[in-house]
Amino acid sequence: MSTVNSHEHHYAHHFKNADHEFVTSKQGIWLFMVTEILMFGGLFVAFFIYHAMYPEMFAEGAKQLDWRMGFTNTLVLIFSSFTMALGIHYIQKGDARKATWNLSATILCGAIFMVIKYFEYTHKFHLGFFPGKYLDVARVGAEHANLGLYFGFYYCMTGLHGIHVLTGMSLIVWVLFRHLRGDFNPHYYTPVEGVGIFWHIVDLVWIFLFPLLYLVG
Amino acid sequence: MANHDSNLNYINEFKGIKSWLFSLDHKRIGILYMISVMFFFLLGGIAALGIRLELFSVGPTLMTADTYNQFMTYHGAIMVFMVIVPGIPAILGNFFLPLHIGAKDVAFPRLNLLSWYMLMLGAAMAIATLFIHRLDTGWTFYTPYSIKTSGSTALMVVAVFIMGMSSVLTGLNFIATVHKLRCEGMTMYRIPLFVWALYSTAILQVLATPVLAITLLLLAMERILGVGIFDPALGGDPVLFQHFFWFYSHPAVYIMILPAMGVVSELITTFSRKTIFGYTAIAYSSLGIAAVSFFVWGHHMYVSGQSETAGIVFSFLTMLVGVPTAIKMFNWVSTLYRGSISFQSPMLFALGFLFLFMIGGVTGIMLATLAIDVHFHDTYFVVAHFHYVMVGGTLMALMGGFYYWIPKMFGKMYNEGLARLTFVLIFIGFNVTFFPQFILGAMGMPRRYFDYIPAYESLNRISTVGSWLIGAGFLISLYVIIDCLVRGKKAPENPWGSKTLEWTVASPPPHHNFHHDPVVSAGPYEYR
Amino acid sequence: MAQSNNDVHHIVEFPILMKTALALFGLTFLTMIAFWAHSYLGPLGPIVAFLIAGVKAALVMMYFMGLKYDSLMNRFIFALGFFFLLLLFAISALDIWTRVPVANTL
Amino acid sequence: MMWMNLARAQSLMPAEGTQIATQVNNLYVFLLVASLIASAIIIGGMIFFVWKYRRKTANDKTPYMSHNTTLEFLWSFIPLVIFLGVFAWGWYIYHNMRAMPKDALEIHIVGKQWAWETQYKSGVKASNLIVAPINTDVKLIMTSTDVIHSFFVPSFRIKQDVVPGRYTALWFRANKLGEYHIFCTEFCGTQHSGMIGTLRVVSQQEYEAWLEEESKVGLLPLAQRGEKIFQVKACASCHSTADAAVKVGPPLFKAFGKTHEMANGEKVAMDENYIRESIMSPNAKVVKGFPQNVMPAFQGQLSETELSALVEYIKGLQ
Repeated sequence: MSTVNSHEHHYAHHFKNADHEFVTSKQGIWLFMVTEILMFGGLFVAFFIYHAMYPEMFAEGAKQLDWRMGFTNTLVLIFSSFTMALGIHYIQKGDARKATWNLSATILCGAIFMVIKYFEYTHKFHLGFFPGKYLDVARVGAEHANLGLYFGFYYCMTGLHGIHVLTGMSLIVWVLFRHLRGDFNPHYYTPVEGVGIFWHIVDLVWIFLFPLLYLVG
Repeated sequence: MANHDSNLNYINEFKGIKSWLFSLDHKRIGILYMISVMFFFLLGGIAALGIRLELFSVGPTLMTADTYNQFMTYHGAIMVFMVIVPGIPAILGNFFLPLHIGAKDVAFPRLNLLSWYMLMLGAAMAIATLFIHRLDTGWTFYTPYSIKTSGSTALMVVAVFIMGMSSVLTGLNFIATVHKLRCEGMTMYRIPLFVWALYSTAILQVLATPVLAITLLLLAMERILGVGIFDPALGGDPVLFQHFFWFYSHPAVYIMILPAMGVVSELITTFSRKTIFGYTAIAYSSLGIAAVSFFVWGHHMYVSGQSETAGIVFSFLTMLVGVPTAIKMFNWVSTLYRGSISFQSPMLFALGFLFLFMIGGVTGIMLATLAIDVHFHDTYFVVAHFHYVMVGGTLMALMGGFYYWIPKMFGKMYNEGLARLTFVLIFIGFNVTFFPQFILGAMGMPRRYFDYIPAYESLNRISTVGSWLIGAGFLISLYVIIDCLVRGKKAPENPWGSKTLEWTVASPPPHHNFHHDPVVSAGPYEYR
Repeated sequence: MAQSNNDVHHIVEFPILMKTALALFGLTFLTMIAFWAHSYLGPLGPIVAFLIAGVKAALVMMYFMGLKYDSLMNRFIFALGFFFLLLLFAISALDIWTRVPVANTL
Repeated sequence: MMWMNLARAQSLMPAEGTQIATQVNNLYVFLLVASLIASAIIIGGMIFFVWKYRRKTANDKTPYMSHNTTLEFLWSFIPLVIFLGVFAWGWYIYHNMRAMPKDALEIHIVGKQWAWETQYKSGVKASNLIVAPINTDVKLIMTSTDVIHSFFVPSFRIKQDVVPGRYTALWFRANKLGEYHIFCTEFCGTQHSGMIGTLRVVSQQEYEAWLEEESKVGLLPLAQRGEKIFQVKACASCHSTADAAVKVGPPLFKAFGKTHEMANGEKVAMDENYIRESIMSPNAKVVKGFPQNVMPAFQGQLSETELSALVEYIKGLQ
């Protein structure tokens, strides 16, 4: 795949010009985001249905969660979303140094989020709140026999979200590396925009996940 | 840019296995898909012949019940996820979509290659389960049986997740290509109907597959972490698994049939040398089918414990999806009216498609009717119906598409006589195999039965004999393709006199498709 | 189909980003207040929480992801995802809540 | 031709045993005839066009017919009307199937891996067998103890999945005497094709006589009661009692008193305690060469007397 070199940046040979490639790539990114929404959405639909079927059990499960950790995580992710948007903003403006700081800040916030998640998980394992059938109802003193179902949802949703945070972080590291190598300029920043939108989707999912899991009472 | 030397084309321009395995050319990736899908079809076919041999007579014929259940599972899983979902879109779609709309390549070539590697990775993992711990859950993985049974279900389910990912990326690629890479003058009403069909299929691939992804992930979590979402022991509802599964799997059957309809539109117009009748009707019915297909999944669950109200809603909506399909049939037959029809093998397969898809269609309406489905659900009537639309529909169209486009793909003509023989064998073998199954279903023989009561034996015997004919037909067509590659005569640029863009370039086409970007000023079927 | 050339590369201005971020922080605190006051809100609590989450999500989509300045096709594509989720939930819920319970009378 | 066609069509379906089955037959025959007509139009039209307009010269000229709005409207609207008519007719019969009759004779069906267990109100139990009186509404209340099965009587055109964790119901009103097949139509494992039962429709007197005779099983000698329970719990579908053949589980013929090697190599003599333990929690001691957790545990499903009856029966298999 030979690439046509113009002075600002390069674009693939099967496109008419750089904007044509950018617009097509943006559409490709949005199509991928629809699949992410649909995948997480499937989990949310299942959660709503079971929440309506077993409201008290879900309430009992939600009480076990520590809203403080959830709340800080929400703030951390919103801040990381903000720094990500700033990162794109500065690359578009051509201010490489500020963009580097913002991208690194986003990665740092992602790491903080995962560390808080790690403490939450170990705390629950310590108390015996394992998913599904592994939850020892007697030891935990749960009123409802199928409390394991709530924690099954908890671990599936936050686990899948966690995997997406890690993927997002590694993508941003890759984009940061290319940025430091000088690949991006105000006329070519498609990968940054793509990774940015993916990171915002991860934040979007957590915005819904937080009230759903922690505040359902 | 490569020079315009006449005998340089996408096959001989770059040499060596690496140039194929890392090629970003949509034509080469189409050939990679062709080879892999034909291999998987061989595997699935062997499993099918195994099933039919076992059902030749009452009582265990050559395998135990468990082995039969494994054969049944692998026949279903391989055929659905590795042959018929990637099939036409990945092979013929990858090769001809850019050529049909005058583009140099698909929108995201690297993503296209990634899709092929994901299909290979998923297929390798799925076939690995054959050697680790064979599955016997059926390709539908219904819970709680798929949770309780031994067998590497988690590995198979992750394999299907990865193959689904490949399907999503192909769909995404095709939507972006059709939206953004059409050549000058190629408005949405001048693209060939094959492209309309691939476009509707791509919408289904992108919007339906993610729900299968989450359903299979939850099934894997069910087996590994025992989360209990679909396990009644913990309050989960197995019928909800069926809702999530069929929310993907019914659009999936339209992912299978829509590209076939696109191929048939191309074949019927070319071989009756007449413009398509009702272009907009066929284009919109492709989109209509894609849209309505998301509303009808519950007709797989009339007797599954689903409420009567939901059954009524689904039956009503399923009747609506029948209408665009009927429109297409009428439009194809009207295209034949006052045409100049030739009987070369691609046209024979297209006419075979019309015949078999008609029977598949009307039996589909029977199954959509609430009262009738209560008797026919999960019997051989359903098995016959979906084989009529999948083998009779998609595979006949795939064979017709192969014979129609092999001269363009490889620049060599195939042996026409042998090709017609394969049509006769497959067509007759198919009817002998599956028509008796309609009667077996009416008599109440349940599906996925390792053994049956003696009353069903004679019809099962006829069906098994028919399956040998199909097997022979497909083996001979494999020979025809190989013989064509090895000894085929040089194919002219436009052997069939077709009007679509891919016949304006050399056979096989150059690496960059068009020497100078085409400008289109009229529709794709300008037969005057 | 592509929009006019100049706004293909839209740059979201710094003040807009800052205001959106502050709004998001504010709304997060509002969610917490709604949670603590769940004794008054009672059954309304979860609904309020979701409304706030919806507003926050809209803000992120419009300004951070730039959907506000993007083409109509991209907005339609993104909205399609939510529509089909609603469809899956609607008919699955219709099934589960119109099932006629069968009592074990043994 | 039409009436011969109808008779032939009905001969394909199993003889119907209920009034609803006749209604389903009528709808099926209408659909069959409508499909034959539609196929004749389209496939006949195709064959006729293909023959009449076959290519005559190398470069025939064909008319440029792009579309015909009225024709296209007709062949969209007419199929829609027919389909919706068929939907309404199907809905009417489906509603009759799903509306449970008041005060019907209730029979409990428990589907389990690879047998149907029926239980009557009077406590009579049977395996893979339902005896029902003629011309009476019978309501089957069904559940499953392990995976999803599906209760299907082809002659009555009724089918309903049996879902673990909840009850599903079916009703029928037989109007013909005779024996009808019961199939399981939802894949449920190895013996899915073996879960075949019989539904016997008898006169009212015969039904009461059968119930009476079955309820006297309490007075039978212990070993015979054990044999009855062995049948009802469908142990025979996995353990053979007449010979040493291996079905799914180890054979019980002449097994009592002998020592058997367990999976962990330990040698155990088969005595009363071993039988009792293997019934209550089968995975405690598994004979060498047989897979773990295939046999279901009967803990809490058998009373003391039933257990000792079973032990007595197995001891007697010499």
